[in-house]
Amino acid sequence: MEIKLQAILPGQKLMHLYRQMVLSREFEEGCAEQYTKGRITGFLHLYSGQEAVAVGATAGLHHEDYILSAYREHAQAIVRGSDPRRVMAELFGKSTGLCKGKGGSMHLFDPEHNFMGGYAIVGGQLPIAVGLAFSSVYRGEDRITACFFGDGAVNQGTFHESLNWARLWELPVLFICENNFYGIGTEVHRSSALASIHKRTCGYDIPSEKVDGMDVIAVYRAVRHAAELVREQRRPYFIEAVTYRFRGHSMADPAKYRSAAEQSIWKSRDPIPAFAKRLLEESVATETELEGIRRECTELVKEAVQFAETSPWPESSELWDGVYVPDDAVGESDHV
Amino acid sequence: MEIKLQAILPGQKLMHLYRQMVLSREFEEGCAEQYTKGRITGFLHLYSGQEAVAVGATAGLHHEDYILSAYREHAQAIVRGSDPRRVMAELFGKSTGLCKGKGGSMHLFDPEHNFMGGYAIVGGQLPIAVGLAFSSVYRGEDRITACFFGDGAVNQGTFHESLNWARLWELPVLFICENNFYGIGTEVHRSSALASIHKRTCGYDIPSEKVDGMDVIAVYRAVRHAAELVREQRRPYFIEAVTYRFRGHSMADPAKYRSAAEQSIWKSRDPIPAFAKRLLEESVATETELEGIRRECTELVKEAVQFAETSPWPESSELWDGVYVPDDAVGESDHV
Amino acid sequence: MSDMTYRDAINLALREELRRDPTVFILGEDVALYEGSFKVTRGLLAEFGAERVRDTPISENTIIGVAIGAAMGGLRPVAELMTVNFALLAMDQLINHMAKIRYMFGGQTMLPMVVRAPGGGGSQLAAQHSQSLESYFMHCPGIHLAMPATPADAKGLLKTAIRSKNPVMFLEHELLYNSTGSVPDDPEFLVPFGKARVMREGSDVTIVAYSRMAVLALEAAHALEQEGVSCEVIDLRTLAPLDVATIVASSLKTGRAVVVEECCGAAGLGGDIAWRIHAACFESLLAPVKRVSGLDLPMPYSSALEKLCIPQADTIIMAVRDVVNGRT
Amino acid sequence: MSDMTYRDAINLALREELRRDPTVFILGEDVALYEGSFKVTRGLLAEFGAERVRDTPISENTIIGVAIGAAMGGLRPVAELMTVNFALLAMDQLINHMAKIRYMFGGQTMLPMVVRAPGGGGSQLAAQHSQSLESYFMHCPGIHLAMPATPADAKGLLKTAIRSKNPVMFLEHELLYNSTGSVPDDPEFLVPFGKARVMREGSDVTIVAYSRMAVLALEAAHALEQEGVSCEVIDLRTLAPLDVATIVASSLKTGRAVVVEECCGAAGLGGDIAWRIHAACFESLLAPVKRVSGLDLPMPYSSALEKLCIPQADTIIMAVRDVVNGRT
Ligand SMILES: Cc1ncc(C[n+]2csc(CCOP(=O)(O)OP(=O)(O)O)c2C)c(N)n1
Ligand SMILES: Cc1ncc(C[n+]2csc(CCOP(=O)(O)OP(=O)(O)O)c2C)c(N)n1
Ligand SMILES: [Mg+2]
Ligand SMILES: [Mg+2]
Repeated sequence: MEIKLQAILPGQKLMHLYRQMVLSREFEEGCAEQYTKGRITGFLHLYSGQEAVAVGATAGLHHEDYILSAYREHAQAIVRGSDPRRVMAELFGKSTGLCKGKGGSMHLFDPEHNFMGGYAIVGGQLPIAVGLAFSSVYRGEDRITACFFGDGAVNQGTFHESLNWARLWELPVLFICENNFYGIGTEVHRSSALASIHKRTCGYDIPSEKVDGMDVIAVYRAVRHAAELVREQRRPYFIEAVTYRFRGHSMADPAKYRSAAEQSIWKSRDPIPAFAKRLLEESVATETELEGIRRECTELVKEAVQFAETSPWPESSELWDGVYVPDDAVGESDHV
Repeated sequence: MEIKLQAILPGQKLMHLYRQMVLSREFEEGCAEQYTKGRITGFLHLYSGQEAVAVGATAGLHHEDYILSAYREHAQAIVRGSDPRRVMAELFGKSTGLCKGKGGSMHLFDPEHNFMGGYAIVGGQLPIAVGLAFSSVYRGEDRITACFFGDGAVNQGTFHESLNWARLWELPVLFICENNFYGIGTEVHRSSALASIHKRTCGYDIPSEKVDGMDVIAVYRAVRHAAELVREQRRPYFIEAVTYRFRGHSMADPAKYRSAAEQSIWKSRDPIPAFAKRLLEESVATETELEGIRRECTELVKEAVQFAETSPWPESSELWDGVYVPDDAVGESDHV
Repeated sequence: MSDMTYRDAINLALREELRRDPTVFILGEDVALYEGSFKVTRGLLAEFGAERVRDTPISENTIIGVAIGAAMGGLRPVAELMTVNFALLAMDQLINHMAKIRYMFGGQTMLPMVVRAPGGGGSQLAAQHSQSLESYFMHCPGIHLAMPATPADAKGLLKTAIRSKNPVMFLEHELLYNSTGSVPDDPEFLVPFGKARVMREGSDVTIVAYSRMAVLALEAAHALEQEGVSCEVIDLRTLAPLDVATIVASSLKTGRAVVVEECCGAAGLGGDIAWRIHAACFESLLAPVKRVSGLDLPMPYSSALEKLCIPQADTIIMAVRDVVNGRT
Repeated sequence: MSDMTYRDAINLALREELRRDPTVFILGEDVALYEGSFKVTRGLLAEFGAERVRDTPISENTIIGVAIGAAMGGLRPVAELMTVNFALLAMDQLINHMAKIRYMFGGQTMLPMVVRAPGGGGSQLAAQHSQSLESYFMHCPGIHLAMPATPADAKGLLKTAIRSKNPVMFLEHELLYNSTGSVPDDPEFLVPFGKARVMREGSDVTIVAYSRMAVLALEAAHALEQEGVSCEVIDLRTLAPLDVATIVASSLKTGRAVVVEECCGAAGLGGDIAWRIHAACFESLLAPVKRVSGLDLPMPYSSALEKLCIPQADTIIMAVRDVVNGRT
């Protein structure tokens, strides 16, 4: 028997989760459109299908907890609180972007919301997350660090080194593997000797669990529980969230390596309508309210696009900003 | 009840193992002396105490099986068949050395004996071992690849990547971790979250076992059995050989981080007298025979030193030899 | 001769060498089923099967290590790093191992292997995906470094690389994959290493370049012709071995030189080349050797900024004008 | 002023900065209990405890990654790589991350961190343990690169590095650890980055060097004085930022220059510096700029061969003679 939603979270918070998932989806689909129009360039990796992970996980964390992710991180930043307009502007390469146009889609960063970055090197964020967690312990802070990465990242040396280190130094890191079954075109069982990813933590004495990444409430509960353990025990924990990306790896990928059947099974588990259905069934929301949220999010994304479109390009004078911190002792300064 | 030695191996072979252990020890102690005299330079990592591992393991392999090791590898090469004189000459930096004076103590290589190298980057040999094993499979050869490394190497990314890969591609690699409890001055529980090293293979679905690395027969039996499995099933296997180095990490290390008590317990388990005792008890050998072997080995090492001492230095004309293979298509040649 | 893209020329070279030599095999992330991130290995899995065209985990250091071991075991691996940026995860195996093994083992083994990697900037991929790391490999003895500018060279140099008994870094340019040119059909067509190509003869200035920079240099030379400046354009083809003789002969002839590199200028390979020209042509140079380099900056994402960081035909044109006018 | 070794000067700098700033901490393999492979961190664990002087697993890439994260979290990590050769296992975190994070995140964070690493050849440690990798770091924008030649500079530059808000590679020379010199006692003694030191004034030739090469250059200059050749010796101290002004001013004055680098010559940083001299002093140079570089070879083990690969005082002397005599 499933626990009722409102026994888990108040209605308002549940609606917030729904809204965040819808906003994430709308944002990504908006990006796809802008990419097709040539306004977003570079690599564009969309999150559609995986929303329940970012939304559920973020809801299970404190706002001062650090979050790091890979390059499929628009939703993670927005859900954390980053302004969708500034995220879109970043993707357009405009100076109003979250990173002033320096980072682009793969490198969002928003310290105000303790979103400590999107990283484009597979596995690169893991050691950094361990270091951030160490800084919290060293400073006597109560925060934990949540680090997202994909199923493809688990075979990098950094995965191994970071898990070992986090456990050895007893650091509050919550590792969250978003297992969407593919690293680009390579299915997980073709890259991992042990395809059941959460079992790979046995070599580090790190407890782990698998959670349904298409169920925002399941993710929320697992992460909230795990985050509490991590915070109290000052020890790492590992969650494998099983999910699926509805689009190709990036906008350049037609994703022919996945069968139509496989895709349609997963689409039938789309986390957004699934959650909507529960909200309606349990009378947390009416269809009109949900519709209102959807319209509102569409509007927000439109605004974001317009903001990005009308924002100025970075001036060439900004080119040298932000390489070094001006630093007298070092005898060199930049324009920051 | 222990199985009698001669039920495991014929007497001659047992004596051979004894002889190899003694030769290894004598060789290393000879090196120490030459280092003190300034004739051997650079880093010098001695194997004294760990002989049962190299000797037992090598006896459990076929001669065409590849062996790779780290930088504490004199004994591994010699036991495999490398000429002690040429090994010593290499350590002296002479042109008659195994690698013509180019490699030194840390980089022995003897393809004639399928000894595929000593490597000085901790963990660096593991991926190479995986590749060699792949070449055997690709060529339809029956050989396996045995790869030695230390307890300090297990936290390198290469350990993880290599184990995963070997299992994923089903390659005949026998991983042999020589756990002597220390990576330089760092005890294993201070570097590994899970200090029981053989348990770390659980994340790769690789079977593993722990063996007493001070008992040459135990090592021999474990490796022979494992090698057969690896050869037949074409799958990796992992052995942790628990052992101890009697000297410091290198000749530069007084090894103050180990208590006298700890050292004396391990010295009381010295694999050479322990094996001698069994050989005598089970009447495989007489004290006179063992003494003869010891004298013979001392003599061999003396000869090796003399050979090294009287060998010529490499000529400066040899400097450029062996960088590139002369190769017309590439439009460049060297002097090889 | 057939007209084809740089991508297809590389694909053809791989295909011909896979056919020719059963010890050649391909490994890398998504090279088989997915046919390569840039589709360079298209069709190879279908033709040669999963034994010889092999997908790997995302484990760059081990991709190179496995290739090293396989080469030591007598095979001829052609490893693909999805982009050269990821070579930074494999520097241990590339620099500490691949480049040194033969020498440190006294010449007793050889590593006939190729590491292919696309690189370069210009697609708004930002700092972690836009690097030009050729100086790192040129700076490392024990390896060869090829960087083709044209489809024909892409084919001919790659075939030479695969047949070579030495490790070769083969750096392709992402923005050249769709460029076209005519390519010899002869399956024995090889381009030797260490022989630069004079792409265009000229008398006023020598422009030394490689890979995409050679293409831009040629463009610049055409434009400069209109201004009455005659440029000799040298495409180095391989940076190691480096064809110093051709560079010097041309510089002696023209008396002026511009060295173009896409990588950052600080400690960039262009400095070495420029110095060689200076040292060899000291008496003949009419103006200081000029360098055109990538800016010493991590690559910014925005197209508005990115284009300022990478040498363009215009930047080369201005540099040539400066050299001709004796400006520094 | 106190006389002390280069090793002790570094130890003192660490000690003073650990005392001064509680956010400074040290991490690395065997830096605490074992007190460092070269004993540079001797006594620090005893004084500052296991929270601030921390042994790590043998996981170089993660040592740097953890330092990056800690710096982003507001600490001032000083990471030790046991030798610079192992930086090749950490190039991903050093080059793809440490050097780029601030820029790619739009200047919104900073990484006040130092990576210390001993390096250089000359102890018969063979190919994998004898590298001089400074060109790799100088070639990477986003980081500073300091390479002290003397105990005083070792102290003053390291203190500046630790106080800097930017990531600094701090490369020490293994053969200098036992060298001695007088070192200011003042705990506020800092040596600024980007200011080369004229170690010795002279009028005939400028010798540009750094780290141990500067010590050898000074030795060479003393010897050359006997021959009546007056050398000005410049110790760069930091290669990034590079003090171009001092190099150029001296070269303009003397009209001749020799650039000494311990690293391999091919695509070595000496090329960049030599070219800068050429470009800035074109009219004034009396002879081509000469380079003295490590040979383009993996380092051989044998002492008989190794010494041929590394610049020696004698090699520098011969180079200076060549420049003075107008030989190339
Ligand atoms: C070190 C490195 N190697 C390769 C790549 C190219 N690459 C980008 S994403 C990717 C697959 C990653 O898959 P996964 O971790 O499962 O994340 P997902 O894309 O599924 O979110 C690869 C190989 C990279 N960015 N970095
Ligand atoms: C990548 C790398 N990091 C650090 C070192 C320095 N180092 C040499 S040996 C060693 C300890 C290795 O310990 P272990 O693997 O247990 O082997 P043992 O020395 O005990 O035989 C270290 C840290 C190295 N050679 N390579
Ligand atoms: Mg995935
Ligand atoms: Mg050990």
